[in-house]
Amino acid sequence: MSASLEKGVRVLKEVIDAPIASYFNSCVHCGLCAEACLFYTETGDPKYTPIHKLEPMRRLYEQEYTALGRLKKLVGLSKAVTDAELAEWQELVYNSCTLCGRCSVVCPVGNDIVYMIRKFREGMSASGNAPEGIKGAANRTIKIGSPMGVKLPAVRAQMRHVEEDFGLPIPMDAEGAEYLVMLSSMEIMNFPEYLGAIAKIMHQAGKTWTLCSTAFEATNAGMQIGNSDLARVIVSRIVEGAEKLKVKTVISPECGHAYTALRWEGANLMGRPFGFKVRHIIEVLGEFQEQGLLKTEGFETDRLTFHDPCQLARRGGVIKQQRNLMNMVAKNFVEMPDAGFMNWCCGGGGGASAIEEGEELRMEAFKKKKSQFDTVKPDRVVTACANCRIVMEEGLEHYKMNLPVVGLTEMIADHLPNPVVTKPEGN
Amino acid sequence: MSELQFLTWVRGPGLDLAIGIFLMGVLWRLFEIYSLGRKKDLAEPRSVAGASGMSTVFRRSIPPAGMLKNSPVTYVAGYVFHVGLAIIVFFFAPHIKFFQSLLGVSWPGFPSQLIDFVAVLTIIAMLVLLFDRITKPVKRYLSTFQDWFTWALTFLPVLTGWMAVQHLLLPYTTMLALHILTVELLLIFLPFTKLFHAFTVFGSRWYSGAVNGHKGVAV
Amino acid sequence: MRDKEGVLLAGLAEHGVSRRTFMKFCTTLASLMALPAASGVAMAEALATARRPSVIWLHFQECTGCTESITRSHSPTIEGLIFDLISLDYQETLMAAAGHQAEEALHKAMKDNEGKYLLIVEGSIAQGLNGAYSTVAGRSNLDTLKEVAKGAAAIVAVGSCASYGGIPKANPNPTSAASVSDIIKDKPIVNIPGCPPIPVVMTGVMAHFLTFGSLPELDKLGRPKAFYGETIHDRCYRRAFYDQGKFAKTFDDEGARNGWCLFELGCKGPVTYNACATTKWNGGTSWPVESGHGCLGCSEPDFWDAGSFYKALSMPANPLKVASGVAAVGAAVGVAVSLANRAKKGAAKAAHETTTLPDLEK
Amino acid sequence: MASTNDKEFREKLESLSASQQRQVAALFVQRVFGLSNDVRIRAALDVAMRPEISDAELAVVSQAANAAKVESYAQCGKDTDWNTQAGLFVAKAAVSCINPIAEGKNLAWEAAMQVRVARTCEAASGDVKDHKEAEAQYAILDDFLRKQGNRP
Repeated sequence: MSASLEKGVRVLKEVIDAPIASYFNSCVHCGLCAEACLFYTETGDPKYTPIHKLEPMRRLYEQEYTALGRLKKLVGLSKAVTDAELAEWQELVYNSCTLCGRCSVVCPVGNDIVYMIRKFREGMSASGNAPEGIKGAANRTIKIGSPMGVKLPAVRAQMRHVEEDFGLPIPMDAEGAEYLVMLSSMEIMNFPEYLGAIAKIMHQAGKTWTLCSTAFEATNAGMQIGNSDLARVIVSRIVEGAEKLKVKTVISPECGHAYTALRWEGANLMGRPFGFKVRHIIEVLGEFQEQGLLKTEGFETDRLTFHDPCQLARRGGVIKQQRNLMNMVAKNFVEMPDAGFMNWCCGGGGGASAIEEGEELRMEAFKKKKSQFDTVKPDRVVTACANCRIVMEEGLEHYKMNLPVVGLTEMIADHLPNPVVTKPEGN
Repeated sequence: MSELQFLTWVRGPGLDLAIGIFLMGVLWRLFEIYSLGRKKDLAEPRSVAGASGMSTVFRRSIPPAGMLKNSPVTYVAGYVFHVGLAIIVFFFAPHIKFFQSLLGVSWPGFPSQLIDFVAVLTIIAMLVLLFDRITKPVKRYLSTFQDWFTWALTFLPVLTGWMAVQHLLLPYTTMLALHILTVELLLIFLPFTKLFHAFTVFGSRWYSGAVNGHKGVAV
Repeated sequence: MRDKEGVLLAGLAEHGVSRRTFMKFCTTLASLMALPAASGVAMAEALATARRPSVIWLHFQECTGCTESITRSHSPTIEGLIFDLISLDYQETLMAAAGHQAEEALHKAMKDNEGKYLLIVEGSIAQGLNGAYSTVAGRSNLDTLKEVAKGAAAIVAVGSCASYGGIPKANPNPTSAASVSDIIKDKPIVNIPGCPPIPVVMTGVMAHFLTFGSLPELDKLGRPKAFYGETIHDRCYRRAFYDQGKFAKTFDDEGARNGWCLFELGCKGPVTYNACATTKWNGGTSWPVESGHGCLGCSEPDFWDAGSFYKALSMPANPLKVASGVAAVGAAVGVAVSLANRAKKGAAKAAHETTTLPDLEK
Repeated sequence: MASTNDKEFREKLESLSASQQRQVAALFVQRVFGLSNDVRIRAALDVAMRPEISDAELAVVSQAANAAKVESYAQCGKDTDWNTQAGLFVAKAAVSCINPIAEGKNLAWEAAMQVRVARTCEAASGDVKDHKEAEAQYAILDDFLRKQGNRP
């Protein structure tokens, strides 16, 4: 069985619903969504206008679900959607869209454009028009368990390293723990300090937690490619792991899209509400801070600013926690223009950074983030998403800006006193 | 056919036809659009004050941070046009008479000099918006025949209405008849073009607000 | 009837009308017709020395209101006297003769003044059953009109009936009544609509014809522009109230007593071209709006079918009557499409093939 | 006397001057340089070895090392193997060695940690030999301190 236009069209017929119909009938071509999309503002190319990225789906909706539309198609006034057209639209729907949702919040008639892009990707992926990069990631996630091919032994090696350095035990498959901690491959490979930070935080907060051997990967390439069937397979592992270990809360790591996939799409993919809660690590740190469980020492004095990952802040509703945490450890924290809810995307989310052919466009789009940094001129940038960190570091390197990017969880952990613990005899 | 016969026709059968098609079109399209339904969101909700469908219906009328500075023409001319049109249609004495005869409801109107001034502002705003659609690359790129057609459909009633009141160009009888005729064309095409956003905008904003409100995000 | 050959001015003197009064009449008439002042003098000379024109007045489908209006003279008005002094050779209402004698008078007048007499028509002409609906002396109005019109120098259609068909032509128009200009195509015709028309308009046209030997400048509907160039609304003394939005809501409310605009009570002033607001009626006593009732628009074609006299111009007849039916059709179409959509969406869901990794490749 | 645990090891490193920290850090990285063999890292280590380094030179070589680090990040969604990944942490350690801003930081400790992570990557790629990196680092520190004439 292989992808085909016919399968893609059928999936689109399945996912087009009343909101999408209402949105397509409300669009008045005012062009404001373009002004909110960094792929347009930084390139000036009108083809990157968000609503234009949905043109094939709009025509399909009109031809399939409106009486006049069917008539127009019958008499040849409205040309059918072709595979060639979908192939041409791949660049618009994937390379130039990180599902950041800025277009949806500015649309004057209230069209949730990112909601529609996510549904359009269902048709694009089913018709075989998804980028190689994300297809590879999806393949590896399903076959091996991680989009970057990370296997359990690698995770165990990192656990041993943290146990030696911090002297803190890293529980694995500990049934009945309160928290199940998920990791993302980007963290395991590029920022292993995250696991140590978690261990320190949980230790000081006095909370029980565990990793899960059958489900350590939080990211969901199935959702990024926009295919619910694949996304369901990936997310079901986490759900089974969490339910097997009877945990109360699953912590989504410093990654934007993993949080969206697990917290907002997870239950809908599984078709049933979860028995456990899902919280982003920043949400959990926020709760610990409110409960007075995070006693930090000392302050960062250099000029820091915070980059809000789109899926966490605008799309996920977590905004004030990161500010409270920053103020707990930083003396000189300054906000960028448009920070928080209206923040500009790093340009690499939603699987975009896995698309090699989208590299050049991403560097163009990064100029927006660069302009935010230029305005504030920070010494360092703090964020809460491993992928944002790497995308921004690559962008800063491209523009020869020497600006380190650090993770908030890591920074909080650095300010926790080193754990005083007797060396456990054999774990 | 004399002017009065023309006026009599547009006021009589013409209006019946137009209002008929308008109501028919509105109901037909509303059913057609909103019957597609929406799946229930099973994710654990997060309730945040102000994050709901209904609040977005109103809040989305306010330009989001930074957007007014970014596109002042679209917002300012857009508001002057929409507010101006609303004032003219709902607060000009003859219009109120018209609604009263239709619905039996009446309300106080504004003095005709104010309406006349607002009409001039509305006409100017629409011309500005037309110029913007012609010159701005994104708007030009997005525009199809329907965008230009609906602009004319909306502009002519305001222009002819204002000229009728001012007794300009044509005898009052003819201009009034033209005004009513252009309104009828507007009514007939409204449900089948992007002008239907006048109805679906509330549904769209509500959905957008509800979907994000479930996540505790006030859009 | 007066001596047909007498000189007009001499006749006037007999009635105690001095030359000065006559001159004043002519100049006001000229000004009324928007003619230059000098033509007032020319008009006076022409009228004074005019040979008394032969006038034939035919009555067809009408209520004789026009004759009533024209001859109404509760005080001896100049208009009335003028009519006394023209050679009114045939006027079924006013002439003493009747029956065959009257008919002979008609044909004698036609023969004596072949090609020079002025034909005045009052009432619309029934065309149904080729004129059988309305006959005089056994002959249909249709035939009479055609015959008499042949020798006429010009035709004056008096009243909305003769001008546009008037009330007999109102829906459903059982006699398929028509106006003079519907039937006679080869003669200069002046329409003087109104139900009834204003007397001074009659004399104005007569004076113009006698003085200049031609008809006054006419508008698209054949009406003298001098009298029908402006709408009642533009000349109405209550216009200021309209502009301020001060409207009487009922015929006896405070607005009505204050003489506010009657727009909301159905006044058709804005769409009616006539001289009522300036010449007024009954010798300047008053006119409909001044008496507190809205203008009916009686000088406009098909004014009787132009919607209720008491509904404001901006108020439609009754659109919802038809509209609600059509709306129901809309709802039905909507529901039908909805069911079709749900079926199509269900089918797509049923035929869903779960995507597996290989399905990502084309 | 060699320190026996990281707490003591870290405090000793913290007490060193900036240039001493750079030199010790370079020694730590020297042990794992084979995992990266990027010429820019080689240059960084050579510079870090010298007691006096001009700010300008420091800036140039740190810019290059930083570029090497960014380029060796594992790309999102790409298939990555642990050996090349180890090179990233060697680069990170080198960047710490020649970080222009030293005050308020314990560059040597940061470099030591990154070197150990590089070893973990080696382990993750299946090379199960235990390099006892921590003890080796303790020994390097003591040897360096003895040469500097400070009491160990």
